[in-house]
Amino acid sequence: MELKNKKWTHDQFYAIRGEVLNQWPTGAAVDFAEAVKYHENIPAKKHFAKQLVKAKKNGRTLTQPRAGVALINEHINLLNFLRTEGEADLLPTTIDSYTRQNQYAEAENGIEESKRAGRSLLNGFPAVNHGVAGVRKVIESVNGPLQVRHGTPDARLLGEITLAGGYTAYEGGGISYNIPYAKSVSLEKTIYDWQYCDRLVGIYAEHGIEINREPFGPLTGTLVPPSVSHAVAIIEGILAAEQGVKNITLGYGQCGNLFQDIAAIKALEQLAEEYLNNHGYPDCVLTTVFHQWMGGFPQDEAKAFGVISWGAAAAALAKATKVIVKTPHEALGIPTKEANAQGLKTTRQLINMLADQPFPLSIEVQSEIDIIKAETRCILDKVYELGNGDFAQGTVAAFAAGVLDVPFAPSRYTLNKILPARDNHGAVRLFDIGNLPFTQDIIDFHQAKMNERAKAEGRNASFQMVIDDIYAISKGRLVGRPH
Amino acid sequence: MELKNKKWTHDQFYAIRGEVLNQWPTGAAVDFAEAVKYHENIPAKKHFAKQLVKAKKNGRTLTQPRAGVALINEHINLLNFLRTEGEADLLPTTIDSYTRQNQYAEAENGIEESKRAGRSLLNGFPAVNHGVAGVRKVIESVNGPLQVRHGTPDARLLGEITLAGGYTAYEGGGISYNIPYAKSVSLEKTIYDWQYCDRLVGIYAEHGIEINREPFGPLTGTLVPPSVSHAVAIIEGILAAEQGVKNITLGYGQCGNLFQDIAAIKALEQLAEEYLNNHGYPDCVLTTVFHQWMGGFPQDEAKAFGVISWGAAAAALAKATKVIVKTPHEALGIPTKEANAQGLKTTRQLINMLADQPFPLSIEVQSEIDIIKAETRCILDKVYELGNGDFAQGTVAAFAAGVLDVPFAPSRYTLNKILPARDNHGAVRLFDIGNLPFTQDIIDFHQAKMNERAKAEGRNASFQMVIDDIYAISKGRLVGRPH
Amino acid sequence: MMQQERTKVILGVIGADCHAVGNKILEHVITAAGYEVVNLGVLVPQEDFVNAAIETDAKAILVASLYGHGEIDCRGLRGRCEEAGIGDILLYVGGNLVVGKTDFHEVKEKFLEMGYNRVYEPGVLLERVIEDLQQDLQERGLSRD
Amino acid sequence: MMQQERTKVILGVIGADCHAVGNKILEHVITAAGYEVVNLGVLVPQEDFVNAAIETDAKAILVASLYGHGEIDCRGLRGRCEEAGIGDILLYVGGNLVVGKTDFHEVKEKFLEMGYNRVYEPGVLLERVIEDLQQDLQERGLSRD
Repeated sequence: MELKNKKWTHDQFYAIRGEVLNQWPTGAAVDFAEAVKYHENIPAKKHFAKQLVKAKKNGRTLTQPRAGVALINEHINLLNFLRTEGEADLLPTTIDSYTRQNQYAEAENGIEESKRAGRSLLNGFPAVNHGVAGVRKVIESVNGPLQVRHGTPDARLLGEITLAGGYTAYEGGGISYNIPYAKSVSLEKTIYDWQYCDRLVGIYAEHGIEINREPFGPLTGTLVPPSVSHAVAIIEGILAAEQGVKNITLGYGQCGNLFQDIAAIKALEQLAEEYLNNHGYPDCVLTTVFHQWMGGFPQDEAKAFGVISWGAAAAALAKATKVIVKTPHEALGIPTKEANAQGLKTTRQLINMLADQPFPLSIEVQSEIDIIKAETRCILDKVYELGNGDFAQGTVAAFAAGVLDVPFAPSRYTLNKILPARDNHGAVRLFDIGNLPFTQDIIDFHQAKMNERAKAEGRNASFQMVIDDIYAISKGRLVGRPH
Repeated sequence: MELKNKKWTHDQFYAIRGEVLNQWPTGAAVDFAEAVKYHENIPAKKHFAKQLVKAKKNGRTLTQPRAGVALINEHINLLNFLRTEGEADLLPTTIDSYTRQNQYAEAENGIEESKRAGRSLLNGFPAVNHGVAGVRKVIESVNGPLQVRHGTPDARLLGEITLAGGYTAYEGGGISYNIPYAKSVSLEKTIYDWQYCDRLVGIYAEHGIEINREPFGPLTGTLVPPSVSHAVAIIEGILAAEQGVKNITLGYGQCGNLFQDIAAIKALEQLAEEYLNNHGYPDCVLTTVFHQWMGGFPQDEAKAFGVISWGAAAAALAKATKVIVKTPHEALGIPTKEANAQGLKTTRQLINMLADQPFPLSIEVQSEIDIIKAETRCILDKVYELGNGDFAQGTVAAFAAGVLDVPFAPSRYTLNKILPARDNHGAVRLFDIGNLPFTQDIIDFHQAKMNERAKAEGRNASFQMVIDDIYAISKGRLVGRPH
Repeated sequence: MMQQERTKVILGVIGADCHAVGNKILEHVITAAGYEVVNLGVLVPQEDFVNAAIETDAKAILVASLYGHGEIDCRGLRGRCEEAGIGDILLYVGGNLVVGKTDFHEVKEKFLEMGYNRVYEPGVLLERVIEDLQQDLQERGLSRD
Repeated sequence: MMQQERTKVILGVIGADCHAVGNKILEHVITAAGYEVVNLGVLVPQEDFVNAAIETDAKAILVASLYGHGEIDCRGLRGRCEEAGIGDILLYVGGNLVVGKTDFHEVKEKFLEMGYNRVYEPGVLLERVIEDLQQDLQERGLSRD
């Protein structure tokens, strides 16, 4: 196979489909024609893609938690609790980490151990093991739109089973589910495998079935500058659109500075529209997702509520289409369902209180938009150039060259040369630009911002400053100042 | 007595002092000269007035809870808990409601019943009954700056005892502790009684002892438009300054619209500086206090955390000198100490995360500042005119004429003709201007804002809209829209 | 409906409590429901409730207490009513009745024992109060229908 | 101090877990404390920890687990070490070890029983880990001082 950003033919797709469905016995139950009929009967109020379009039209920001447990009935109860008690607009099914690594035998073991222990020993729902019938039990027993959320480099079988099961939204992408989630899987492989997933969604679309696709915006979730994650998001949007995906949600993880966060969502929307249009995909519906702070949280629940609220406020003021919600247990691992509902309710209160308050573009927001757009263009245009006009090939080359680079990623396929840190106002900048193809103006801008902070703190920018910033919010501040 | 805004002579003051100290047996223990010596030994870190000045200089926003229980040791434990566990910068002593009505016998009964019940049956600390020695036990056992917070129309004896006991800050005022806290006490009487309190603080100042005075900003705490409370705050600031008070904190209760809330604090600061300067009090140190939402709260604690957080964010972005903190139990009555600490910690997290983020004046904030200032000037200048150049006499006349008017106040001495409601963006406006002496431009502005909302909701502005707004936040929204 | 036909209801915030907002809204809503409200406002002592009820021949007294002293303030009101010869008058009470977050069922029991007919927790829907009032008056043959 | 004198420590995130941030910071901090860190990164199976320890003659294995599967993933590592002839190596474990909010003391007991020498809760100060490491090595006569 030669990786290219080119829509797979049906022949290409079906040539490998049998092998995919054979990866685990439950694959045999997937019946595409029957699945299309099943989807045709999903009502709009339970249809993820349609609910997003509606929210965008009405200028609403929807709430969505993360949640998943090992067993079907427990998973259903969890989701219904988050819907009724947590007032969640959108529901997830978070997949367990064994499934994400295609370790279905370990997942099976986890299911058995969970049954014996009477509590979930898996950190998510092993949808492949539960199969189409198990998935449909969830779809039919839960009163809300459902999305698969995971972190799976090779998510082809998971996609076949969950979409045939009736999920109407599927998170992930060949970059965003590799670089932060794998150590030694090549980008060629994950982009190729995600072309399969996107093509599958595209084939559903050919049959009139709308399924939402969402690249994972926050990447490593740790001080990722907006332009770095925006470049990845827009590339994954283009890769998905090429395979026939029509309903795309692009995401961004909160950095914490209000102006930068609002600007990031605006810039993401504007740039994605522009690039999708200019590269031949004018018929995609684009929505945005804002992730509440993905880094370390305070252990204290009251303080965690403060962090959650600030994320909710930024999401609402930025008018993101949906917000992924954290919980007051964030620092302590996987939350109870009650804590999960609390995070949702806090977020709901903020979103509602801010829904009527427009936040017109101020000079500060506009100048952040300008810098984010300029940076993202530098990266995207260089990726395109390195790929000789092909974003898939360009992505592989760009990561090798450090033109695309993600801080703190586990993958060997990112150079890890860039180092982010906060500026004196808490916006995330780069104190080491690495090999990002920025103009001298932009490089100077980042350097000036870092110097301003270093001067204010009476120390040089160093890895210690980065560490301080990583732990700052969990210690109750935004900028990690020395004492 | 004829009420005048004129500094009392020592003769005037001492002529009635004996009578004040005789109101309850504990008054006999007040020894002014000894109290001055006691104050001289209070360290700066426990000195309320000094901590405010320091915070203003450093651009910090300090946190302060409300708290008070019947018995001395329990009160000490409560305050120390809020200091250590809640990380409160400033501490209160909230006085019980019997003491506020000078019902010291009932307060004594409450102390006895509390001892028997093993829990506080009073909603605050009955400082008069505990006397100077009891108060000093609190001052000496609590590690933080302490303020008396109450709601007492005649707070002369309470002031004598608590200031002699070592409190370095005293809340209240002749208008703000009458109109929202009394039913049939005349303004002449409360302004006169508060001149006594201010004069007492002034006499301390003459002896080199700095004591902070804070009029109660939020008044009835229910949709009070900024200009209405600002007018009262500035008048009380002037009345206090005339009696020799040098350290004044003026307050404002959050309305909920971010731009209006930031503008309100800025306008309050600017106007107060201007009026105090122009009326002959250029040597006062002015600070500001922002009260988190004083109206109805959601019963759900997670939602309450959202409301608290939004108040913390607004206080931090407005750069108020201190913020008075609500608790997740707000809807359910007086909070446990744990809930009180939670509200403080949520607020602390927000304030710290926003401390490094300046919020430059946008067009929206500046135009709110302009309208608040214009409205407040209309009221203040008319009060001055009605009093023939005397703000004390003018205040009495202005309330009688409805030139000063407070919505939803229990007092018979306010006309209660104005009716506030939110505009379409959630800012608090007036749908009935009452007799406020606004220019036609301002009246038109309010009418246009109300019409805009009424049109958006397809209904006329009415008392039902006001009721909807009063309950909106407790029901999870800012603007009380019809369904 | 003529004014003289309307059932009279006494409204007030008891004790040293000066929370006025709910009081004003309650007056508005109960009036809109067709009753004649005698609103004593805030800071109302027990005897004022009783006197007003006697003077106006009211059928119910609605006591509010928002500041946590309710337990002390509300005790003995039924006894006063009995002494004054209106022992069977409807007594409702609602608000933040005790200091601190307490189990509402315990609070309710306590106030029912004190002789109140209905006890409401904070945040109760005013429509429910109106419904209860109509039902209780009907049961006592005091309904307007 | 020459590189060959430095005590070697194995670092890795166990199982199917790919949380890399803490791992990178831990490497930085432990290196700065004077140890030689053999960082296996994320997604490390038990055998890789054991093999790396044997190959490098490491004195301690620091296992992280952030994603809640720690109970399944970490069980048996001591046994493997014993089988491989490094049964007395220091085993530390830390992170979000189980799914859901659990009493840490119970979690700690469980992991101590599994043969870990130190068990850390989320948010532990890295300085404490370094101190514990120095103390434990010293007690075993493996200290560099």
